[in-house]
Amino acid sequence: MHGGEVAVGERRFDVTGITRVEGEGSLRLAVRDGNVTEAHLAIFEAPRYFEQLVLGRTPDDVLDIVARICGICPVAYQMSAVHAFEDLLGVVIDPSVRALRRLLYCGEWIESHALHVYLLHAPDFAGLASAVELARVDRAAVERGLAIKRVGNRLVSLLGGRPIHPVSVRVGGFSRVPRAADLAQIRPELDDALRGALATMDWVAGFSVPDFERDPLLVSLRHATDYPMNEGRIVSNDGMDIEPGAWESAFQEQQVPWSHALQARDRDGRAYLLGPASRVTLAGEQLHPLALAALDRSGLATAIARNPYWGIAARAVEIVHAVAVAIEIIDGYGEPARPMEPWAPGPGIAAWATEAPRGLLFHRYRLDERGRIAEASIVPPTSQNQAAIEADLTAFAPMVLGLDHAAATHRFEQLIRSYDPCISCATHFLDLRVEDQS
Amino acid sequence: MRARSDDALDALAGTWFGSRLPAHARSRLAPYLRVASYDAGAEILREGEPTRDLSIVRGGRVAIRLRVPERGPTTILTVEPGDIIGWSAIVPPHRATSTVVALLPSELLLIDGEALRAELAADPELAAPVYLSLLEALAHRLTGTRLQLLDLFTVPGAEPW
Amino acid sequence: MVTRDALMAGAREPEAGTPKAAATSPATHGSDDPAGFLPRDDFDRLFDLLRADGRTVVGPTLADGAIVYAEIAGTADLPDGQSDRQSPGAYRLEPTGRARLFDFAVGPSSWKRYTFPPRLPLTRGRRVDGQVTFRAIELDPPRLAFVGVRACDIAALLVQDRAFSRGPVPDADYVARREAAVVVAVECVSPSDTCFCTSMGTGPEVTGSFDLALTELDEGFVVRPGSDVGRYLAYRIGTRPATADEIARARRDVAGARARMGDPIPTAGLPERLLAAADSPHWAEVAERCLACTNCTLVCPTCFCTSVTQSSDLAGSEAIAGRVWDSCFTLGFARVAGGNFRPRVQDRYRQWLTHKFAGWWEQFGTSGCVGCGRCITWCPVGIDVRAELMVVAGPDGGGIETVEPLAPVNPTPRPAESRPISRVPIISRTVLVSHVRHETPDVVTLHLQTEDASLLTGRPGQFVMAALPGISAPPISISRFHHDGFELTIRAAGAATRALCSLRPGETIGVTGPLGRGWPLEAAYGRDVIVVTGGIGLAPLRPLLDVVLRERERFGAVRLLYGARTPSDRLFADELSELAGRDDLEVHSSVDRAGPEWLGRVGVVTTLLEQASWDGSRAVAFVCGPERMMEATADVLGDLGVARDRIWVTMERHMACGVGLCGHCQLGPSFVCRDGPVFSLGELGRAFGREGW
Amino acid sequence: MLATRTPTPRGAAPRRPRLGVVKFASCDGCQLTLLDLEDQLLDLVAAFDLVEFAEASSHRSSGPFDIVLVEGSISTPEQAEEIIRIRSQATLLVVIGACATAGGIQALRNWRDHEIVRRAVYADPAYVDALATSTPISDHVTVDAELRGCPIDPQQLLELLTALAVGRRPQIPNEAVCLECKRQGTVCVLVARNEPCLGPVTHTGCGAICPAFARGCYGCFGPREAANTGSLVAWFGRDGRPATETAALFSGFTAYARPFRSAIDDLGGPPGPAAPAGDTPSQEVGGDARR
Repeated sequence: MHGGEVAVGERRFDVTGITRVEGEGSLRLAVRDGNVTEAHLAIFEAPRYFEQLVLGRTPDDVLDIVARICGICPVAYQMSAVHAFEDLLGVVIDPSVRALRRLLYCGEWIESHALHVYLLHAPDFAGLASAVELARVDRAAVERGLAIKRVGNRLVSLLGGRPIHPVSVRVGGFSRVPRAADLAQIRPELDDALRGALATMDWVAGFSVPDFERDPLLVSLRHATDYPMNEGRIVSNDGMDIEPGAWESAFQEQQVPWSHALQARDRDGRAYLLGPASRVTLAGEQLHPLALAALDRSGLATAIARNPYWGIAARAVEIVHAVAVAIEIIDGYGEPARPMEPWAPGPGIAAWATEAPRGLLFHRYRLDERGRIAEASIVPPTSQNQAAIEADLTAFAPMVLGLDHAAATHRFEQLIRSYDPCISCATHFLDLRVEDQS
Repeated sequence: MRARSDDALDALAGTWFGSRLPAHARSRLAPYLRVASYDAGAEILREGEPTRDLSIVRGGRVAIRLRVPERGPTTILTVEPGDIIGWSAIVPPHRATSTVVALLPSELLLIDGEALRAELAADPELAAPVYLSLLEALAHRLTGTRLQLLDLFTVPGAEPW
Repeated sequence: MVTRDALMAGAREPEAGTPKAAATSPATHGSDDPAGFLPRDDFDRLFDLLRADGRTVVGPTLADGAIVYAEIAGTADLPDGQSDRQSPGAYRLEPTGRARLFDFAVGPSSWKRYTFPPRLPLTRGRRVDGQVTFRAIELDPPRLAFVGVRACDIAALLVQDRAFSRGPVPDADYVARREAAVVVAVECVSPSDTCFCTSMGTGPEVTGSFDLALTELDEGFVVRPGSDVGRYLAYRIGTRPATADEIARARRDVAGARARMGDPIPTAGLPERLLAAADSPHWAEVAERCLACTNCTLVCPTCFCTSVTQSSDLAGSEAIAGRVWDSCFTLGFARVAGGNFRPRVQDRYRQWLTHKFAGWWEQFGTSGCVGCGRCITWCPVGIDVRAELMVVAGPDGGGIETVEPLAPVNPTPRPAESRPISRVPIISRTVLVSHVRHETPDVVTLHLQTEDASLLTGRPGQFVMAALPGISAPPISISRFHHDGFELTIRAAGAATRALCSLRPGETIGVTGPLGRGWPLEAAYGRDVIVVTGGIGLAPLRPLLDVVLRERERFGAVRLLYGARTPSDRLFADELSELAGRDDLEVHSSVDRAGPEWLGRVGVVTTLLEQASWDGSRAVAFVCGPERMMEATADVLGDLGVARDRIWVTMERHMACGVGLCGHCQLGPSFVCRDGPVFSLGELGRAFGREGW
Repeated sequence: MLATRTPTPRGAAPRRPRLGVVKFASCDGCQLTLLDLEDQLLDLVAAFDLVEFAEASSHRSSGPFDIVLVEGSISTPEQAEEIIRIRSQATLLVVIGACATAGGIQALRNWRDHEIVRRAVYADPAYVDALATSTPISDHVTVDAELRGCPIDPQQLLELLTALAVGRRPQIPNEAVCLECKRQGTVCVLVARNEPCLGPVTHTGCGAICPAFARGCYGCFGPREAANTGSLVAWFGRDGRPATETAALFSGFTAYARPFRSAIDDLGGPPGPAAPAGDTPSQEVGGDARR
């Protein structure tokens, strides 16, 4: 980042280039008499109109297309869509296929979380500009992170042909399923990754974070037997509990003048927070025992819910969970009788939500008589988190406005990064502007 | 300087161009033949100016040049003994299409263009072989020029790497 | 235990002839051994036996809706009761309703995958501080057993034997894999609609070059040993003598297959008709349908073209050169720096079909096609070679304009070929760059030092592949021989040549060679010598001039005609003026354009020949330059009375291996690298100066 | 090349090429591919001076670059200006991925009325500033090299960077996917199962993934050299497959690249709200669903 010039007459910060958040946009803070009068998180990602691009396409086409919304979490988009269609069309998938879907999702979680923890966020806690610099002071840590990340990519490649935009997910199952022997190959790497994941948890637990607590409305899926991923009901820490397809009954999106991304709030207009912190808080009991133990060891269970900076710890816990679950799925895997269940196209409303690495991802489609998409609505986690981030920044600002410019900026950067806003599901880099209008 | 015409006639017969003409045609041209010598570097014709004579190089080497403002004078062909220069003396508008310079001390056989045109117009018996030789000489040049156009000795289209 | 020797003897049965030879004796069943019988229930014994011999068994099995060749454990993996329905562009599995294990034709895979793997690492190269080392990667041929080899595929193996093990430089990896494989043939009784082995004379009867041949009946197999290995196997399995009835039924089934196929394409005279159809308008018509997708060449069991791949580390110090299946249908296949010899799909299709059905006879003494029909079934748009052949070169002259046939010449015997194979190792030898001379703005001469005898005894006109680790090795003509080394004169035209041009004294490079056929100096003894060349083309002729001047008395008048783009592009300018000073040869040179300071001739190099007074009938001409320039020169030389057989030119084509194995440099019936690069116009026939060749 | 063009005395370390990574309209998957080279990442940042890569480093640069990798298509007025600036700063401009080389999936909007599209997604389009079309980088500036794919292949990216570092021509083959499919021994899904597959007309490089996963190639690497779409389209249609299905097959991530684009036009355009479902456009685009 570069410090900007100070204009005469008013105290004004102008900072460009808060990086290592996955997106392009800006934050404008207006401050009068020490109080934030305006906090606008704006997203400038060039619009790509995916909800229009899928019109007239078949459900299987949609699986290929929506993956392209995000290069970080393509599996999430495929999962929300495929579950929505199978739910509408009454396709019952083989238990082994269900396991493979979760395995695929685990791969994405591992890759995405390792990317954020090691390459994007951790450098902040060492006051460094990038993982490259981090590697100079702690190469072992970065290599550990890359090794974990690689396993995630390998899982996705094994099941879908490549780490980004995998090709095998189809309505009814997979175009091809792996043989048990194929999956067994990756077992040793997963064992290493598990050790690495546990080390990661201890590593991040040692970070020192700013003392900033608040009590946000947390929302995530919850499932009877599994930690929230492909399935579950939408729940919140104030008692909400609804069908995943009923998202629109509880939330709504609205456009704000300062952003290309639509903001979501609940029907009472309240901002809410999605993602690892919410999942760990609302469904922690479903974490894999190894992950739960690691969380307890860290003693951060409650802090994760209250201090956004501990999002990095929540991700670390979920890496442990995803690796451990992947190992269990592979060890228990038996090839399904057939990779894909037959199904017939039909009309109706298909709606579903799954847990992307960054939180609840809701899809809703209306299919016409020929079973083609007539209408689509996709609500990514980051646009849902936008309002909560703005609220947190507003609450956080007074704590740092006293600091010198660079320090204040660094804190804002960290705070924004702690939510891991998703590349191109949302923003590109943040151009932070803080104005004191007093 | 003037040459004895039979002397010049032998000279004409000795050239590649002249040897292609029947004897009767050569003798018809004899009266209009002159021999001229040029020092190396001497300008024989200038691009754009009237071409007074059809010339046959008898000795030495003359360069056919074009002006390329940004590159200076560029020799595109040298004419060796036996071959002709100044065909524009016969073909309208009778202006030189290029500048001709003697590279080496050169001797040329000159045929007065105006007189030659008159003879050719008057006598098909003479015109036929003369035009044919002329055409042959120009055809050679044309084919040579085409090959030069291909710029065969360069390697086109190198990649950025 | 089977010994490798016994095994080789089996794979090299004397009467293992060309595919054509196979057809001559359909009834002769490979060997005089009495046929045995193996009940189906005992069939697994064969697999156990082969495994006991330490072999991996490869055979037909079901996968992804087709019958493919893959590693199999035993009878259980075979496609029991399965057959295949095939037509142009379509393949479907079909249950037969009878419990047979080999009741199908051939599928998408062929045995070449195992004798000629799609990817193969060749050499490992290192470059540290400008010093290179190359090491061959160790061969480790797996001990395989092929079970279920059809007659057409045996023929295919024999064809590839000729391509890979009978040339001047055998492919060591292929030879090792081939010799390490046991061939258990199974005669075909269920040909598909795309089969035409009967026309190509390769089947369906299995007549030789197998270790064991089986013919399937409902209750088991009639078994015939074809080698010591086969006899050993038959003995160990414990076959009982086959009854006359069993043998009769086996023969009847195979005869039935032959009858069903008929003789779809008359092959008599096909090569000649095909060569005569070089200008058929039909090539363009096929190109409208052809996808140039390469499928036909890759499913073909005899196609053998490869490209060299390079993989290096980021520092560029460690690199591995490998070989990968390629195809004459790709654009890059005939590409050279700054050009491409077969840009159009119609050129590529013509090249493939003409080579397959005609060129192979010249190159290997056999047809390249064995009639397996794979290219028909697996063409994504169902192009049927049988139909195309009949249109373009049918016995009725099928729609083609009759033109002077492309002379299918066998390049005259040459010293290059008589050299022992060992003299041309594929692995590069390291030589030292002792001196670097900048000839022109983009041409550099490297003086290379070596004590390697084979490198010092090359002939004028030969070339080497000059290799730097991680960078493809281009063919470079030797521009002078010294007692302790040689020179390479290189123009920086692409990445590889740029890298060579940037070498500095003290550094080393790897070279393979000398390769190819040099200038036939003997042909010029007692005759006038005329050398016409242009640009970089002077480099390969420089050693020839060296010899001619050294042995001046052997030759008549010697004339050197040299053309260049501009005065500053003239190679070896000082040497040229020195030569011009000699009284025992004429030197004429010319440039295409010049500034006023140039007092020499200007004009295309052929103008140096116009008005020439000498008589060409006594002359031998050596010409090197761009193909178009050589054409123009050849015409003028012809006018001067130089016979076509005495006009020698050197051809440029894409070369990846330099020894006739990669297939890139095909030119009519010849490999430019192996049979050339020097050819007489008589040898090239109409292959000289043709678009798309 | 960047090393060999300016040879440095032996011993002396050559200047590390300045590498930039920038993006326009895209999903970030292609630049993420650089971070997905886990095993080589640390060597790569040692071989190159990574001066601009917003996704991975807080150090920023607006140029100059020896090499700049450009991801994404041009779809806003700002982007149309920015790419010209970047070109002026780059010695070697390499476009990576289907968005940058062909306009990407978002180029499907080039067949549609942008206003309808925009209104459908945004309640108040006034705030949204976008061009009516999504176009490849080569429509705006000269491109030195390209890596195809949606996303690009990690190995091809590594090959490109390695070749640039070593000074040889990158081996980026332009033949059909079929060649790789056959090398791998994958059974042809088109011939054996009549599964429509774009492999024969599609640029190789992906590793022939889709057929290996038992489905037809959907052309995400775009048209190959001499792609004979006409012949393939005719073959697809021979047994009565509707033109709309074939059009949909081409209407993917490289739809706007010729000759795929022409094939789609010939087949009646990409699928869309105008599809014969009897719905009226207003319902089709479902504008009010967004409020």
